[in-house]
Amino acid sequence: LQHSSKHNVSTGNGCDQVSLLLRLCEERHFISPGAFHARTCVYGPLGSDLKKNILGQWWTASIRSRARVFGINTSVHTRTCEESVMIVNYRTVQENFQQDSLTREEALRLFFQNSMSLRSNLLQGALQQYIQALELVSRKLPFGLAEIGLCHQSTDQSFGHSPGCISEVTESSLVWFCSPRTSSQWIDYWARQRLQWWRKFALGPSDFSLCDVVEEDLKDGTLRGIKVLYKFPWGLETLETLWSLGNTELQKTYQGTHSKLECRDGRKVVVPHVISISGDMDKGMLAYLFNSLKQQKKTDSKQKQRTVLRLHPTLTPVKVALDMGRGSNSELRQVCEGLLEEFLEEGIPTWPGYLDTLPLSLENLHTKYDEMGVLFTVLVSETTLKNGLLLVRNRDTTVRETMHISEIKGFLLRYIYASENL
Amino acid sequence: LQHSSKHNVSTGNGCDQVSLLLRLCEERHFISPGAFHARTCVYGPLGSDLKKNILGQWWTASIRSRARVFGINTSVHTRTCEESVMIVNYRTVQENFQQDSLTREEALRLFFQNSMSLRSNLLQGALQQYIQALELVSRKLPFGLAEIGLCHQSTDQSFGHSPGCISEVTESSLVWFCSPRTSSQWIDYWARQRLQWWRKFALGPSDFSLCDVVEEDLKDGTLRGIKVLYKFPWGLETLETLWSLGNTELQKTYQGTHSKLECRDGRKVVVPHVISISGDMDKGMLAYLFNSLKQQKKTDSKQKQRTVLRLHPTLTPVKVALDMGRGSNSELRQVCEGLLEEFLEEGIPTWPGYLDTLPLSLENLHTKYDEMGVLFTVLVSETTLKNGLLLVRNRDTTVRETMHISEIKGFLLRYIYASENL
Amino acid sequence: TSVKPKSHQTRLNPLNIQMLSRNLQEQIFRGQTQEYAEEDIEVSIIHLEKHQLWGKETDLLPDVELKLPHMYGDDIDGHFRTLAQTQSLPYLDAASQLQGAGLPEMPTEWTWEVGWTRYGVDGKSNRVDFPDEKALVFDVEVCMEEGHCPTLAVAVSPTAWYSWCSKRLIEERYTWSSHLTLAELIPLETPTNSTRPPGGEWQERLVVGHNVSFDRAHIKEQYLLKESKLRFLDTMSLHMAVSGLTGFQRSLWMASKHGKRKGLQEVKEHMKRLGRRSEGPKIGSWEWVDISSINNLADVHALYVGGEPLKKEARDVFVKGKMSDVRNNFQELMQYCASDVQATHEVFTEQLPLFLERCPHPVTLAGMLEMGMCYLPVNQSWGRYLEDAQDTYEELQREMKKSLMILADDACQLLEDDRYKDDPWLWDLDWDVQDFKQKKVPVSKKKAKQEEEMTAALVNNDIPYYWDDDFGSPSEEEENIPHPSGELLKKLKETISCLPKRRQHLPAHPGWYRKLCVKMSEAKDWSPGASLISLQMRVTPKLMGLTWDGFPLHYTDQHGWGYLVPGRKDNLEISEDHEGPVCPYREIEKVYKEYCDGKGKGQSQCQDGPLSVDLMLTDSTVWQTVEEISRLEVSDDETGVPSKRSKDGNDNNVGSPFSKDFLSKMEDGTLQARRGGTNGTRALEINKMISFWRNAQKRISSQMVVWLRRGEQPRSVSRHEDYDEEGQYGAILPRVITAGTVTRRAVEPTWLTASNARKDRVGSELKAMVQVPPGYHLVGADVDSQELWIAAVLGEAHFAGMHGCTAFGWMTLQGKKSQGTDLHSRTADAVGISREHAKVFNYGRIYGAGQPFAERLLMQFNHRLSQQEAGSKAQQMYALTKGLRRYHLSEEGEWLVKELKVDVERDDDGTISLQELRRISKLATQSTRRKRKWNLAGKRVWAGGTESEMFNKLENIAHSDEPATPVLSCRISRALEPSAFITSRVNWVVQSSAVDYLHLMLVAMRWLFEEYDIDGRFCISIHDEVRYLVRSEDRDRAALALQITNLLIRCMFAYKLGMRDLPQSVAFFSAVDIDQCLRKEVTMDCVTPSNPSGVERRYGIAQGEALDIYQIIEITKGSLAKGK
Repeated sequence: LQHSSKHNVSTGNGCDQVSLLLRLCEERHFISPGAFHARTCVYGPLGSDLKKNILGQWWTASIRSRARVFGINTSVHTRTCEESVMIVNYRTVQENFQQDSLTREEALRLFFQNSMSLRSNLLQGALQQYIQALELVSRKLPFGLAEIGLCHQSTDQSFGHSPGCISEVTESSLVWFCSPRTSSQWIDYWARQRLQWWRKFALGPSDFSLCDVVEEDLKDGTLRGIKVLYKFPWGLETLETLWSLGNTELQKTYQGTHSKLECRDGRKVVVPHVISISGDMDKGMLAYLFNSLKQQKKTDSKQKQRTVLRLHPTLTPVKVALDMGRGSNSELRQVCEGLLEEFLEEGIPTWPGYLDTLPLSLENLHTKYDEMGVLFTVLVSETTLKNGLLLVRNRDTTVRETMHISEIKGFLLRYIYASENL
Repeated sequence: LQHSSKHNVSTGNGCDQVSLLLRLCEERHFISPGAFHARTCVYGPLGSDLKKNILGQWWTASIRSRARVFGINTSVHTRTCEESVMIVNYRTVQENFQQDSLTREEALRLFFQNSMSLRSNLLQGALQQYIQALELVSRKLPFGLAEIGLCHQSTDQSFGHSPGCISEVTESSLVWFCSPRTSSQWIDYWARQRLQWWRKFALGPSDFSLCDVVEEDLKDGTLRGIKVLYKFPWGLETLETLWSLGNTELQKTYQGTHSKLECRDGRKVVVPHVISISGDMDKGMLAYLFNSLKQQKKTDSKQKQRTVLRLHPTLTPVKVALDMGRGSNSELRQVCEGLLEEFLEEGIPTWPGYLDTLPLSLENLHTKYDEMGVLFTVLVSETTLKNGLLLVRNRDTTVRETMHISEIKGFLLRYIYASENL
Repeated sequence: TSVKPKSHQTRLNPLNIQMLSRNLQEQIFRGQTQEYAEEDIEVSIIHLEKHQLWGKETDLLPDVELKLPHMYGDDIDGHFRTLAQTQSLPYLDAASQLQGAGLPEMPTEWTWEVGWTRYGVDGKSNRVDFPDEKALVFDVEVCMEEGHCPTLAVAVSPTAWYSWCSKRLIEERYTWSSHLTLAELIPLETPTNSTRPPGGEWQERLVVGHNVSFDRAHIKEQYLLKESKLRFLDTMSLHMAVSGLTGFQRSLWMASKHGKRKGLQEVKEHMKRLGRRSEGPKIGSWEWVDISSINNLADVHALYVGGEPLKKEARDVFVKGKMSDVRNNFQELMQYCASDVQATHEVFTEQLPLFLERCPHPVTLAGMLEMGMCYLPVNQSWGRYLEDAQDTYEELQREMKKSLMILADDACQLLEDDRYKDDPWLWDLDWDVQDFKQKKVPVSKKKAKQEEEMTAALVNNDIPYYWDDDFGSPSEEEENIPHPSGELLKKLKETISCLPKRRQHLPAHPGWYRKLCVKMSEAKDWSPGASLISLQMRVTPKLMGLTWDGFPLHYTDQHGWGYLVPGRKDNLEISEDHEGPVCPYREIEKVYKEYCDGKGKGQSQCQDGPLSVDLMLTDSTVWQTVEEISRLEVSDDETGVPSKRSKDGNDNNVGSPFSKDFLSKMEDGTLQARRGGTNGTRALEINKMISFWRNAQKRISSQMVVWLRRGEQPRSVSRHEDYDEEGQYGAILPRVITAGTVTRRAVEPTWLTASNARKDRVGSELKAMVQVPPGYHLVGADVDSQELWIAAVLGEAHFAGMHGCTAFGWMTLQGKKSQGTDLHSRTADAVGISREHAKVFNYGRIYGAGQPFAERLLMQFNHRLSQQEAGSKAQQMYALTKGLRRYHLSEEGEWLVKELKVDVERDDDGTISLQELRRISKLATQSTRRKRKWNLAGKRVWAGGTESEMFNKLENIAHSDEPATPVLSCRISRALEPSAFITSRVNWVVQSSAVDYLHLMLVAMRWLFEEYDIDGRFCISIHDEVRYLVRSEDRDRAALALQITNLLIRCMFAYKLGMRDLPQSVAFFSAVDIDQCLRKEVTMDCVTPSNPSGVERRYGIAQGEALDIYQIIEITKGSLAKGK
């Protein structure tokens, strides 16, 4: 999230798009104002739901639909000393440093003794779960451990912020343990799977791409690296990284207990290779937002543009907006109320637009909902009271169909369900 | 989680149950060994899924099915100075304190300038979102902001650990803004809702109860407090707390900008009252584990006990285990794989027991699955190849029914779906 | 390269072509040497000089010293005769036994038991492990529904009938493994649970069947890595060699035999497609119809045997039925299978003598036996490949569809304010929207009451709405009573009765969009949006906003696809009533202007360009021309199997701007998508990427793979250090029809036509998935420019009888890309096209394509060429290469010329030109008063071109009374013997000789493998390429064997054409590939969209080696013998 701020000085159309999206995200409650420029991820209701939907889909694709991947939950505190972000108790620090009996060095040492590190990624947590997981799978390869969690990263990277700043990021992590024999095949497999996943929900899938990490950029012991990139208006950024780590990391984690690490691979006994797949889901969400932002000419004369957030039906936070036309207020409200209840019961996220005390013109309403990515706008009007007919406007075609009140719920459910396979 | 360790010296049956559950949670991959005694929440695959299911249900009950509650996502970093847990960059600290030009006081001051606090609860985050949310709902009451997130708490409380230790906890939070006029009704309403929710998934609902916080224990400005309690073997503990906070907290957060806070209540303009509902979901998960642990005598002669984790079908992490009998290995395996695929596609969490290289006896298998809380065990055998019939064992009745392979998926789906309304 | 000094081995012929090293020439030609006549040399030099080839510098190749294996016979022909006779003798014996014998009486009752049952002459039946017979006629039936597992089989020998039933037929079970094992296949040589023959030695046996490669794929022992001595004779292949039909003839045959309108229609269409309208097929006589037939058993049987037509109805049970249907009709189906066996035997009895008479050289039979033994080793990579390719395909397919759906959604927005009227592409679509229909029910009492209730419900509810103000939480009681809004909703829902029973389908959406959507009420797997859209639809190019050179594409029923050019409108039909859509001329102009601005073209050019003269042009000719060409190309490679093209499957694509012929037009930007941003362009790109897999997926994924267990593999594999416990090892037996075309080329739909891996084609890494088991290598080579050389050497033999004497031959032998003296560079220079394009012309010409073909091709390569330009270019090319037609005067003509004392302008060879012929003819008619036309022209020849002599030779053979291949004297199919179908016969000479070449190779290789104990087997031959599967330690010797084979066969060709020498440059394969998988080049990594990381990374297959003769001699020290 924080990365865009640096770039919104770039030129031309890209810049327009960035500022347009920033405005839209603020106005339409995706991302809290100011959050773009801070180091934190503060999301409004729509953003929060969008992120939840993305994470949910990731979880389904990575764990729910795979028998060999297990979800875990590890601590944000970590024993690894490599991490640079630490967590301390205010009072303890104060006490330590105010104690005159201690030298500065001693105080500093004590300070580190009393403080814990915060993880910057989920890999270590998964590696620490390896031995138990091994038991779970009866020492048979391959298997994976997955987690979604918050990580704290020291942003020494050149991201406009003062170095040493700490940012939080929601990371998705899948750590895959496989036979050394097959690890190169597996990384290819997962790379394809991951790319497919990102593309599945994209309006313009070709903006997501894979790229190999060149050999020089690989850390010691790392065999290969593949990145999933997204073409942001300001350039390519990495959404997800796949590392084929060999078995050095695993051996480092369990020093001196190699025999415990071994699994069977056919007749041989091996220490498995580790493939680590980790994604920055906050950036992923931003990628989807940019990807689904479409501007379309409305009419040549007015040169007006229609701005739509064409989020995938599965991801979009609000599926339906309920609004009412002018007329017998209380009756129309009752109908809306009933429909709302019906929709919510079925788990269709619905926007109660009819509650608005200052109704917008229909055009402004559509503009608003288009920018919110609302799939359908259901309009209850006087005629609804007569014959049960509703007007249902489709975000993507902008066409308004007439539909009967008894069939709208079924239609929406089928539409949303079927969209998952698009 | 961390609380149980202190109590496992308590007496009698409770003690047995505690140690039994501890063993079971370790062996069956709910909670990582050692995590009980640490200050962290490290869950194995089953625990991780169980927690996810509980959180999912909370989210559905609090947000998805309510039009007036909006999910948000706030930063773990907080500006509030009250928090005692801080996050710092290792290198910055080192630099600060090694700089001889600074006095200790100066260094300490610099240290605090450079570090951020970590939230200990979600209330502050929600209050900070209030203004924007107000715009979202067109300044109309009541509405709520909900979040699930990680909080860091300094355990000065008397919980066996050295004071100053920092623990992490997953908190659920619903902050409800309503007219001062109705706030006392609302806190009752929510207390009732919450207790109902906890009980819905319990095997022994009566272990969950409500209790009012006595006036003396209320902080300044707080009007009322209600707690949801669970009767653990070692005594009652609080799972969730509801505070009716009046409007002082809100005014504290937005000092000097009271007019911005105002909403309409009928013809009056008011600063709304805040009701904060926050739950400790890690403790809640433990409550459900204890609640569903059942021991049953098996046969009189052997004095053997059957231990079952009778988790609610909606919550239990594994719904089905797939196993195969002896026989033509590769063909049975193919059938199992086919079924697994089918189940996973429908989102039925399935345990691929057939992959085990050292098959257990049927009895041991059932013991294992009972302890894992697996609802059904499906056995594929030679007969399945001949006529398509499977044996399906029910966790709760221990009865094995014969079922045709073409009907099993439908049966499971209906069973799980229907259980949600149990 | 450094030129090595001439050794005493180095020999040049009088035309300065380097000949075989002395030692080789002596060993092979047994002391005979080539004689050169002075005048021949002179003629050759003049000819070469004329084509600027004489005196060109040539490099010398290093000499090769090699001790060749001992050879049999008096000469090289005798050698091959001996080899082939030895190899095929046991099988020929068995065949004649079978042919001579009558069959025992067919059992009337078949045994319902797993495995083989033998029915003795005494009427008794007993279980046997397998039919222990020297010769069998055999037929397998498979219940398609159940996958590849054989269901039942019948065999017959001169002494007994046999039947076989599978376990899956006899035992009823709910599921069967989808993995086939050896145990489920039909044993013909080994007992159950064994992979060794009784006694440990394989016996020479012969199995005869119709399309026997299908049956072979279900025989157990055929999947073993080490081949047995069982061989197959295919009555379908024998039939093709004796009386086969070309694809074109097949259509005619069907029409003639069945006399049905459908058949005739097909013929007409076929002719139209082939563009032969103008030339008109000269089908003078229809005799051939009676001496040939199409390939299926019933028709073949009718042709050779006659009598009662075969009944094939029962076959449907196997194709469409379930296993239970087979069980229920067991006796009947067994009977059916047995009668097929009987019919096959009858056919065989008639065919064999005919075949031996028409293909008299023993190499032909021996080669065909070997060709029937194809074996493709595969491993776990196969499954992974199928998955990867399918996944990638589906992913791309989905992406493409999504792009199109988005385009459709976007276009809907034009409905607002009727903006579509100004759209250059979409203006003429069906934009009508429908009114929402409601029943007009008079307000009945019931309804009135309903309304009353409803209002009552509204009025009565004075419950406060807590949304207006915060009215506090609902009380506990309130939570449990039904909410008033729910009541109201329930009432409202009852108004559904006012709607018609059938819901309208998206009434508010435009008509064209509606058609792209699935009706919700109907489909079970309903999917939202314009999900029916595909690239093939007429609306798609419009949605994409395709332009051709900047002009919007447009479709009319009359003309098909064309493009709109702004300006005049008389070319476009405008309906009389002005209600039809009106073309937005101004917008079209705008589009073109934008295009020009983008291109930087001057405005004036647009206005004055030749196209704007035509103004409004709807021209479909562009599409059609290219379509025809692509069809012509396809029809060149007709398969012998009746094609199952669905009628509409093909026609739908006719003229689609997305057909593969326009891929290049998209690449060069002539055809562009102007709308939808990346969506349109991306869809085009994806279309290109998935084209291969879309067509091949079904065939490839249904390949029958049989996996071998550890114990079923030779120890050399299972004990090899690279053997992978978790891996899979198995084989595919490609269903090769050993002689599937009239040229006797082998035919198989998947492997023999597989293209090489291409970076932008999903699944095109197919061939590389044939991967060796541990301890083995694939050794093979491509015969360098095989057909060119055959054609050239024929021409040379015809002209001056020495190598390199014709320009065409010289270029094939000595031509160099670097000097621009090779064939393709020459053509490229002459016509001014790229070398790659020139290749297409050259092969096309040599395969018999005429000038009109070249004309069309030229226009396809460069669509801006006018018809005239293309015509003159083509003419120029043909004059240069094929030459011009010249005529010998007939006897009558010579007499007339003498009588009339006409001064005739003749060439040195006595031929006259066409103009001269016409002049004489005119003179003759003028000066004689005969009414009958004089028949002046005698033999026609080609002259003046580089290839004239070659074509003269080919036509010579083709026009002879009994056309036969020059090397192995195989006669042409009886169906082609009559005078018609000249093009096919000219074609046939070269292609059929290439088959001779292959058969010779197979025979020679088998000889060397046996003679020198090289552990390996024939794997596959794809036209001019052979591959052998060889034990790794023998791979270098196998490579040497291949080189020696090539040498001998080239010499055999030269020898049979009367030459006693061979140019060194063609003596050896330029390289023998030693590799671990099947691919074009050993260094090719076969990167494709479905295999992005290449075979090395993805499948762990390292690069192979490509060794030339010098390297091989160095490694093997020139010795084939084992153990150095």
